[in-house]
Amino acid sequence: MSSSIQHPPRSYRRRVSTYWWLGRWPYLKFILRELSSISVTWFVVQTLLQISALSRGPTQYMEFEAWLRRPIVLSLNAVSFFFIVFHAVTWFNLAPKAMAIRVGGKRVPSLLIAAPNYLAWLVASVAVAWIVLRG
Amino acid sequence: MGKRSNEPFLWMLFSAGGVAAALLIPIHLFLFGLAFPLGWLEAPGYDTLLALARHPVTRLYLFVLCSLGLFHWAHRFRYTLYDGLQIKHLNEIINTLCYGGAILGTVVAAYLILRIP
Amino acid sequence: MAEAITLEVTRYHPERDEEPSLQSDEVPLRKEWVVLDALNYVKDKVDGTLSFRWSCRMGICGSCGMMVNGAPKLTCATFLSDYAPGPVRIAPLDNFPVIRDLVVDISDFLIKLSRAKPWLIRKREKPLSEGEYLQTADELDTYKQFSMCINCMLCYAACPVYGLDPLFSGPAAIALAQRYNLDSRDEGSNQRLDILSHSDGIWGCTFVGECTEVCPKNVDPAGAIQQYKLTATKEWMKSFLMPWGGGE
Amino acid sequence: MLDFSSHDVLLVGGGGAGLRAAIAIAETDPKLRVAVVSKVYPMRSHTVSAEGGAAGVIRRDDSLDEHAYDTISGGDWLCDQDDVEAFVKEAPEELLRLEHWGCPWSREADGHIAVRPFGGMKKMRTWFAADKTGFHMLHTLFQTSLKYNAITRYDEFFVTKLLVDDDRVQGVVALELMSGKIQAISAKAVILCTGGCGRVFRFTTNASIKSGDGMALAYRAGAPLKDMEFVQYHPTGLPFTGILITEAARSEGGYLVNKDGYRYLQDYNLGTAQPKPVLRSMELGPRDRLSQAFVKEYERGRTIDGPYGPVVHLDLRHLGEKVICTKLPFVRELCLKYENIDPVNEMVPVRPVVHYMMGGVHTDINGATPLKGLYAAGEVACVSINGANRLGSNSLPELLVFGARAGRAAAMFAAEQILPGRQVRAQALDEEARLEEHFLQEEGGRERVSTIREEMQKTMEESAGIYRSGESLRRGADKLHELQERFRCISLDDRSRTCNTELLSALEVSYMLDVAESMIQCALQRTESRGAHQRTDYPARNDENFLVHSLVSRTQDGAPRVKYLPVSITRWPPGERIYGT
Repeated sequence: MSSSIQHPPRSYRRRVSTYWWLGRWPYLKFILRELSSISVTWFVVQTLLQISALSRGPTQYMEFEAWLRRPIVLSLNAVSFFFIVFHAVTWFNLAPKAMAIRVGGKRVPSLLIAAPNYLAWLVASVAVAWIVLRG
Repeated sequence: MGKRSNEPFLWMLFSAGGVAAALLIPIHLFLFGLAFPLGWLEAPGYDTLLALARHPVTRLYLFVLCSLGLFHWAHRFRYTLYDGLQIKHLNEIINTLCYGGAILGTVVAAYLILRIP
Repeated sequence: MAEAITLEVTRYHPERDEEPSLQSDEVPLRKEWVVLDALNYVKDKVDGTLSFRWSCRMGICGSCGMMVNGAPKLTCATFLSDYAPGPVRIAPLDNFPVIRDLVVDISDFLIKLSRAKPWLIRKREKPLSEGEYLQTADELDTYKQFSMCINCMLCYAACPVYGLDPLFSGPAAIALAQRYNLDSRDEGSNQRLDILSHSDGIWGCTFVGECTEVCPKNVDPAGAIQQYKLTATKEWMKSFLMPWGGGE
Repeated sequence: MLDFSSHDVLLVGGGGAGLRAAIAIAETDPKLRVAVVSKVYPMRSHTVSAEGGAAGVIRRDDSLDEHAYDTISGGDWLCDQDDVEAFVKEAPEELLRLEHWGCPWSREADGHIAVRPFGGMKKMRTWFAADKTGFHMLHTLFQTSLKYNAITRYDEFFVTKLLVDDDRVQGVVALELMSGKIQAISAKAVILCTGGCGRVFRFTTNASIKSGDGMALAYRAGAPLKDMEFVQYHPTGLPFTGILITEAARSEGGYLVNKDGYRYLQDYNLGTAQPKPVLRSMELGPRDRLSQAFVKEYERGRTIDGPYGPVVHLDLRHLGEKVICTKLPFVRELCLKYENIDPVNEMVPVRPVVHYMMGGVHTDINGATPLKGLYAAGEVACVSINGANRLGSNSLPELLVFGARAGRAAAMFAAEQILPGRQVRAQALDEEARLEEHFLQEEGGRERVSTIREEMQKTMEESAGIYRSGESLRRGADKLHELQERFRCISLDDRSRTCNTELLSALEVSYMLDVAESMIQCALQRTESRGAHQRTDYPARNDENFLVHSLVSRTQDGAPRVKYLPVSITRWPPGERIYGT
């Protein structure tokens, strides 16, 4: 490998601020997107509590349902829902970048890759809702 | 240039978790976290739910969703701590916390799901 | 349109200053002027000590990248009038050590670029007498976008991961490695795998995506990195499932 | 402060020619230690701006003789024909080699290299990578150069002097721009690859770095410059910026029209207006003729008045969006970005703009100058294959062919040399003292660098433009002499060492003044009109007296002196240049 001769003089290295992600909107959006993973964990914890209550009997499950109706839990779930949807939208929109799908030699346009994702989202949601609600 | 990292495996779990979370969690959270407690929709009864939950396919589904969701969180949260708080030098503690948490959560999930009567 | 606009230029002189400071200069606001024209006006007419790099002033040599009002830009392709009434803040590119004023040290990138082996690798070189390697327009199109990188470093300035961890290979170097990986004439992707899938390579990227947003040539380095993550994962699975011979 | 280093072959300039030469040396003899000294990072070099393409015969209906003839007649018979023959023969090989190194050449549907027509060429033979050919060539060369262990780069080092001892060039003194350190780099052979000097003019397509550094270095060291009066104006530059709109825009079918929408070139002996492009005709005529036609059209009052002087229109609208986007994407990008004009729907204002120096450091077919150990290749050199007017798309293959040739020749020369003499160290110390005293410590100066540069550029445009006369040139010579005097009283705002770009500008201006003087002197003494050199007081070509190269050297007192050298005519006797039939 070739090499380079340089004697760089003293230089100034700026320290990145701890709050760099507040500086520009795209960075803040990025951090919020990453923090959506906390909502995922919150959902998992809640689901495991629900399974546990379900296993222990009808009374315990009613207590769990009452807990879900508490304002604090409701607001937590509302915020989490917002973040999860944010996660879903950013995830589906970025998917085309990660996949350079080529058909007949031409790259499939981003929109065509993103569209099936949204369709799958819709189908999965309807399926889950139907299974849960049909009984 | 150093050893081949195990990042591909972690990234795979993260991605699978990301897909599962994006496709499935919104409807779950909407139904159980908002629509039923607020009375927008009528919640299914205890017996119905228990019948649904004890079905082997549901058990597997719930296990996969919970476990992948946790590994998705572990990966993202680890990098958010690295970058957002600039504490990459604590990476060993962070990794243990995140992936350890995900493994522990997976074990708990398996236990709870198997215990459904 | 106003007659003049104020530039707030970051000044730093290592022989004298501990930290950068701001200098304000009033320059004429002309509709055909780009930010670089304003800087040249200051250098030629007002203060000859202002230092910055520039050359082609047609957006292809990649010399004149700077932060304009906080965003990385090629100053030869950024109109002054878009920032009226001002002031316009001009600073050296983020995430690089500042040598002086608006000049940053990019030698780190050149080392990283070399490591990514950005040249065509063949098992057997074809003699010239056998003519060219055939390549269809579609095969060309597969890597063409990544070959458009002018090394202007705007993507590094936009990348928080590089800012926080200077060991990270960074967007342009990975995109250029991927440019050769995707070239139908190249057979060297295995040789690039180790360096790219090293923890300082693609795995450092958290897909902020700003590199792609600021790229003046639509190279999409974020896409290159994500695509390579997929490739590296496939290779990892291959070597995991077939430890005896997934190498080729 | 003074640092020393030593190499076998040293390249000054890291553009296309320099990198091609460096690779040639590394491949000729891997044991030779090669250094590339460049005032900018190599990928910033001006090769990057070349747009249209690179000529090399590959099609069956074409022949080397036809490429040679087009080049020689395009150069108004001032080309050395044996050199041209070698050039056209090696050009396709070099372009192919670049393909093997990964250059993304545009392709035919079957995967073979595609070619396009170009000005003054009778056949389609111009290889292209969309309209960023120079960019792709330079980055391919640079990235390929990275794999050679033998190549050491001195990035952002500016050469201030050639070290000459025993009548042999033995290295250079260079200023490391970032640190201000002086570095003496000794070498057994030095190759100049610094490009042209378009910046001696104000309105030019050339990048700011093109200040004739190599020409001035050679000239000051005693090597003669050749054919410096031949300055190419490219007929289509954007007003104000001077940004180049490639000839490919016309070869794809663009029209040049005057204020009445009339394709005026048909009035200037360049053929008849056909809807489709016809090779060697109309818009595909040679650059000198097209630029001259613009001036005549202006004199007839048929150009359009723009805010930056007269323009004509380049009309691409009939090509349609698809052709423009696939074949000329950069043209569209430049028009949109710098003129706020979309060539798909609007006509583009253009005017002739200084583009290329046919002249340069006098070399033989292997890039060797008359000064032992000194070589030159690319625009800085004059071999000469371009004669009095270069054809579009010949300069990119030129830098490959002669970069490689100079590299190989210098490698062979270096292999036979011993280490540099002692004098070199003393000279380097002197040079360091000169820079220090003259620029950084000088008291009482009052001239600004930018003022002298602007006056020089104005002088050159007024006295040595598309049309010159004895009177305008004499005025120019006087003014340049005055500027040389005033330069002695230069005063810098910036007296520091770190990244002193004002010092760099001053050194560049001093180079440009020398080069400008040599141009004016050559132009003054060539009392004929040929190719790009058009004298209003001597409008005809005069083969009897001037079928010769001008060779200009610096005398003891610093003034230029012109001598003449016969043109090598082998197979194509001088004839009339006929276009449009």
